[in-house]
Amino acid sequence: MEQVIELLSLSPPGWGGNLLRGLLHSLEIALGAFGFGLLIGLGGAIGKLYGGPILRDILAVYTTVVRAVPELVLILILYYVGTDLINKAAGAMGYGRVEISGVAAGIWVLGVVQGAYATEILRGAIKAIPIGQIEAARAFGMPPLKMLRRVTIPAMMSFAIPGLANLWLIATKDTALLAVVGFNELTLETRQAAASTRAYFTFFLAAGALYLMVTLVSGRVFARIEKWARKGQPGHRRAGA
Amino acid sequence: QEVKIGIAAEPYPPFASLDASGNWVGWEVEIINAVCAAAELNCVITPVAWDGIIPSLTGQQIDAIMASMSITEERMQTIDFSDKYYDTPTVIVADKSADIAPTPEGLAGKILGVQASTIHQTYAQQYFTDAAEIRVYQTQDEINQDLAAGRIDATQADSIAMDDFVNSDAGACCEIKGSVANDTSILGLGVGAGVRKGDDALREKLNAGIAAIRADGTYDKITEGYFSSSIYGG
Amino acid sequence: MITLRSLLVPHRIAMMAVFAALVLWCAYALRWDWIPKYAPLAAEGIWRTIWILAVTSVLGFLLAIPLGLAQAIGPWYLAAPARTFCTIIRGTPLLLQIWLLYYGLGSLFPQYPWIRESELWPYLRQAWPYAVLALTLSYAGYEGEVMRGAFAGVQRGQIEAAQAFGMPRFTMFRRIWLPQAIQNALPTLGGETILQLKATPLVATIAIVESYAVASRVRQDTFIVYEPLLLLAVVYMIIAGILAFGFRKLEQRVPVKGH
Amino acid sequence: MTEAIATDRTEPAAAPAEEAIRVEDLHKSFGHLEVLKGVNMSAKKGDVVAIIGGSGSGKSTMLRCINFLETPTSGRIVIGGEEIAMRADGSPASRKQIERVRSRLGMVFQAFNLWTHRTLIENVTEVPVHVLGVPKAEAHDRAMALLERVGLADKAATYPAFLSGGQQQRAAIARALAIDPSVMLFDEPTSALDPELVGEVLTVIRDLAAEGRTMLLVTHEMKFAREVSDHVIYLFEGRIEEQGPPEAVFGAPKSERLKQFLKSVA
Amino acid sequence: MTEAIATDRTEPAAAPAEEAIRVEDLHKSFGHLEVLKGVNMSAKKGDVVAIIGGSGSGKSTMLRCINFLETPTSGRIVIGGEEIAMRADGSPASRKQIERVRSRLGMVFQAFNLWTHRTLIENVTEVPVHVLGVPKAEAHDRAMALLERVGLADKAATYPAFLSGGQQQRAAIARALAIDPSVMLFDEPTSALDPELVGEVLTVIRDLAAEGRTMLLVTHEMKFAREVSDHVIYLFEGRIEEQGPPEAVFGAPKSERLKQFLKSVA
Ligand SMILES: Nc1ncnc2c1ncn2[C@@H]1O[C@H](COP(=O)(O)OP(=O)(O)OP(=O)(O)O)[C@@H](O)[C@H]1O
Ligand SMILES: Nc1ncnc2c1ncn2[C@@H]1O[C@H](COP(=O)(O)OP(=O)(O)OP(=O)(O)O)[C@@H](O)[C@H]1O
Ligand SMILES: [Mg+2]
Ligand SMILES: [Mg+2]
Repeated sequence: MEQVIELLSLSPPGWGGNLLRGLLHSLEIALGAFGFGLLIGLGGAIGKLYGGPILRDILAVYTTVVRAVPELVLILILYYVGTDLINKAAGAMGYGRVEISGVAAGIWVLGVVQGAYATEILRGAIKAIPIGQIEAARAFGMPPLKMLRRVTIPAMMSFAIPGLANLWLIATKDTALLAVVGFNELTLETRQAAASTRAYFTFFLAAGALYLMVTLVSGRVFARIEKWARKGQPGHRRAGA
Repeated sequence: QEVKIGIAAEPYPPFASLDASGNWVGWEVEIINAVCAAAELNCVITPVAWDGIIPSLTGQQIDAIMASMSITEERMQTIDFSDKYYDTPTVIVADKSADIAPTPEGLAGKILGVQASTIHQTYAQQYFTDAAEIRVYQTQDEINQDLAAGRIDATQADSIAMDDFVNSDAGACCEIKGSVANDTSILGLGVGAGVRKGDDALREKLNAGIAAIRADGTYDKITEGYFSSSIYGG
Repeated sequence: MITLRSLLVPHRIAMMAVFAALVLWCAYALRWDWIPKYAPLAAEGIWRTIWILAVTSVLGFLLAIPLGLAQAIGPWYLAAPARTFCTIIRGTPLLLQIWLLYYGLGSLFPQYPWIRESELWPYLRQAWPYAVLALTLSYAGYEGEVMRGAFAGVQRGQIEAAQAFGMPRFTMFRRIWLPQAIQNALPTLGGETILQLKATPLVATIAIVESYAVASRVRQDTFIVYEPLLLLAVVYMIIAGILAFGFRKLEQRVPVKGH
Repeated sequence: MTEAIATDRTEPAAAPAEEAIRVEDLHKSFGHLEVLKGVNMSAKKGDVVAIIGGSGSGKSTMLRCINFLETPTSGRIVIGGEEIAMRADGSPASRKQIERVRSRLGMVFQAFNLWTHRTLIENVTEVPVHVLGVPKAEAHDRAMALLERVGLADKAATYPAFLSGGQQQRAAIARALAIDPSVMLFDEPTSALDPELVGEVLTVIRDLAAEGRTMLLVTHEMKFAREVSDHVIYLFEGRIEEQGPPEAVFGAPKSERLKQFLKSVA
Repeated sequence: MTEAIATDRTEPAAAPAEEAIRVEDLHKSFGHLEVLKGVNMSAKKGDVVAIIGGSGSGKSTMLRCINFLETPTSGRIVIGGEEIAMRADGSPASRKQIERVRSRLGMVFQAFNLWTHRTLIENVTEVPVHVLGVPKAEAHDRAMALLERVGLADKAATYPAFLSGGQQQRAAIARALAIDPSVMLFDEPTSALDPELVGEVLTVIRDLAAEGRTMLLVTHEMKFAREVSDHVIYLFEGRIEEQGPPEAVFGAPKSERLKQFLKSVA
């Protein structure tokens, strides 16, 4: 036990500080990617529901391909091949090497992936809104953006929240991917600590506990949002009795 | 001119591991520093996650890899290697009471654990696949756990790693049953530094560095600090 | 339905041309000489990916229904454990769960000789029961949350109509509530199933070789970086494409007005 | 048909005809809002009772309390001689009992509440097949006959979202008739129908009453109420303000409020 | 009020009063089902046009085509002298135009379609504040006055799901009135209301007409149609079977079908 506490202490030679730093980095990336993904998702969902045939086909390809291809492939191609191509082009034009930030690339890739999932989640949520709600807004001449903000988003929120909450939790864990571009997030920190000290159990459980804390806190936040989103909906609790 | 030497960001003690303040230590790290000093290269050690280490090399983010990479024919089609800087025999480890030998007959009907993506996996699948059931793990530590727990009967691995294991509490159950027959086309020609294809200048310099520290005794001095016997191999 | 005519629209032809060009370029510019050697292994890996995915998603979904329902309307003594389960599953990395189940729970068994001698030991000794269990629980955890929202989202009047006609609780659930909840959740469920596909590689930590592990092996043996992964991506894309198509069909069974 | 008897009458009926439904001292509050303030009523087998009253007076709530879609705050509900056992919070005590009773009550909702994920014919066969255990083929034939009767045979395979308001309402009526109910609860069953169809529904209700079925009918169409009912209840702010046979209620209203209410009809 | 003129009349009106709405040769099909088979009509400013007809005859569809909630298959729609530009598929060509036009059309839906995530007062202020840019305080006061007028002031802070049918319908009327529309499209605005409230709505409509607003009014209550309208259109299976001033349509119907339709009212 003493040994465990020593291993997890916040300053070296304990690894606690490293884990916390990793967590912070993970959250940073996850927040960026999730936010970016939400924006893409909203656009994608609307495009899929209301767009023309060309846009719809393009979005279908986007959601199928991006969701299917392992993130590792995407980031390898985007970061390494991308950097390589840019440098070749830069070299040909007589410029020096450019460094692309691995973190920016990571956020970008994760965001694009999250966007594909968010597209489907939000599309489903919008579809679940009773059509009359949208028609009423249309009938009174609400411009699309306003309608989105005042009717569509609040009305679909309660359908979308569970899926989005899952997506957010996945984002916090998918940051592990950024290890490939040399970014020290929680998973890599954990693996380094575990392998260096051979105390696999201790560090994996510690990382699990950190993730769980994130989940509990974000669970609270999402529950708040859902409660707000469900205002005006009569509950079902009694209906089960 | 800076030379970036890539090592795996996932620690591999006692060759390369990390302390909590972020310093890399270990036999291989010291060797890298010694080789660079001898070759008069201005080296920077750059950890990269194993999955990205080859693309980093080809994408010019790093210039050489020194991460316990075995030299094999197949890999030489993709990158070039320096001369070897260590080489260890491959052994079979099993429960002390078990009747197991490092041959196909000696493993008949047993479950053999090997680490994924290593020469051991390739070797086992070449030579033992008809006799034994091969189970492939991600890390050697996991194999060791399952060996101790009795879920597998034996493992094939590096003698260095196994020495460590059978001398530890966790490995008290087991002993080394001997080395497997060598096949350099699979088990390779030892561990070398990887460089980009055609980067002969760097390769030559690294070769010179390795030769120099072997000759002047630096290599042996570093090794003494970690291992009880030489690991340069035959 | 996809008909030939619907494919022969200018923009679709253009998209197919781009795709064909991409395939051709990949075929010529990249290295594929390793394929014959690894083909049998790859086939085995793909098959394993597919069955793990199929078995764990189906079992996981069956588990997700009571989990979602308990959270949506259950009494506290059902809702609280269900919520705790979902939170823990969603809140910890799957890798850790697999690891704990196999190396934690699984390594306790051998300590008891009677287990070692029992009929079950040959199975408990295997890795796949743990893999199936871990992935099933994981899918159930995430989908339990999705189904909770979906159950709560069904319009009250729909349930009331069933109640008013004296539908027994279970019939109402099976005929009205569940179908409507699933209908609303389908797009999300489709995505989550593809996520499950991408979670399967984690079983490699407990010595199960599926398609991702095969690709990794090729990469390590040969140090070829992109080609094995690209091929893997194609395999995943085909599986995901089939999933997406299937879910689309399910979704379209009930026409929706307007949207 | 005989006239309905309100339970607050003191003289016992000589040889009481079979009682189909009785509501005693029904109270219902939503939070602080008391919607029903003690309603007493009863109806005999084959009675048609029309419930009229202003918007928000508690008509729908009363109907919904009778089959426990709303849990009464207090009171007693007796259906077909069987009192529905209530818990302290007003919810039905026995799930089996309430399910059995409900499956004999046909309800048409004010908002129709057709099941959106099923076609019309499926909506109509749903309860017969999956609750009452009628063989599929038989239920289907009966459902088609009912849809035919309400003029929707050609829409049998359509989903409710694609129907006009009146078509939805007629489908809801067909769904309620399909369970062959002994008591029917109609919440404004003609609100979306044109005069011709209102006439049709009138015929249907008369036929049903002649078969001995009991009906509780919330309606805003006084002419309809007058023609169809044996007994009229005028609800005002959660209380029965006046009741009696239609000739009396419409012809010679006693309450000032009812007079006021009926003024615009005349 | 002047009477409405149907465009199929041949004599040009001498000095045409300002035209509020004109529909020309409107067709609408859902898949293979042709619901509107060429409808022509027009109304002048201040006209009240009642649209009657059987359930499923296309009344709601016609109303919904006028503000392009349904895309017409073909035809022309002119509102306030401005023709709404259409694409080949019937959808409005200019988003700006259709939004501007719609924000002058007040619509009351047959199913009310109140926004469930907003309270009554929020439902009523939504469009004035967020589309028309009326200052919040002003919109709020006006909304309260309107809710007062329809008798819902005490329910201002309630969400629609907790209201009775008639209360929802009144709220929907208040929401439509709040945008101060020049043309109103009413789809059975009194279907859930008791006779007293129907009388109230009648008054409201008369007041609005007197202010010069135009109204298209789908209704099943012939008495109401007769009292309120300047012009009556009888729709049968997607065509205008007969039209004219209420006295003519109700008093001396020419078409056999209309006679049949009105028989049960008499
Ligand atoms: N979205 C739709 N898709 C297919 N058919 C539809 C759709 N909407 C309406 N219809 C059909 O079009 C016809 C006309 O419908 P509409 O709603 O206009 O009738 P209505 O005259 O308003 O009837 P009611 O008085 O019952 O409301 C009906 O037969 C209906 O089933
Ligand atoms: N779930 C609820 N929560 C709170 N108040 C409610 C609820 N349901 C109904 N009410 C209120 O109870 C009163 C009676 O409603 P009810 O639906 O019984 O009226 P009604 O007589 O059917 O009126 P209408 O003719 O308009 O349908 C109304 O004031 C309504 O706002
Ligand atoms: Mg009501
Ligand atoms: Mg209609």
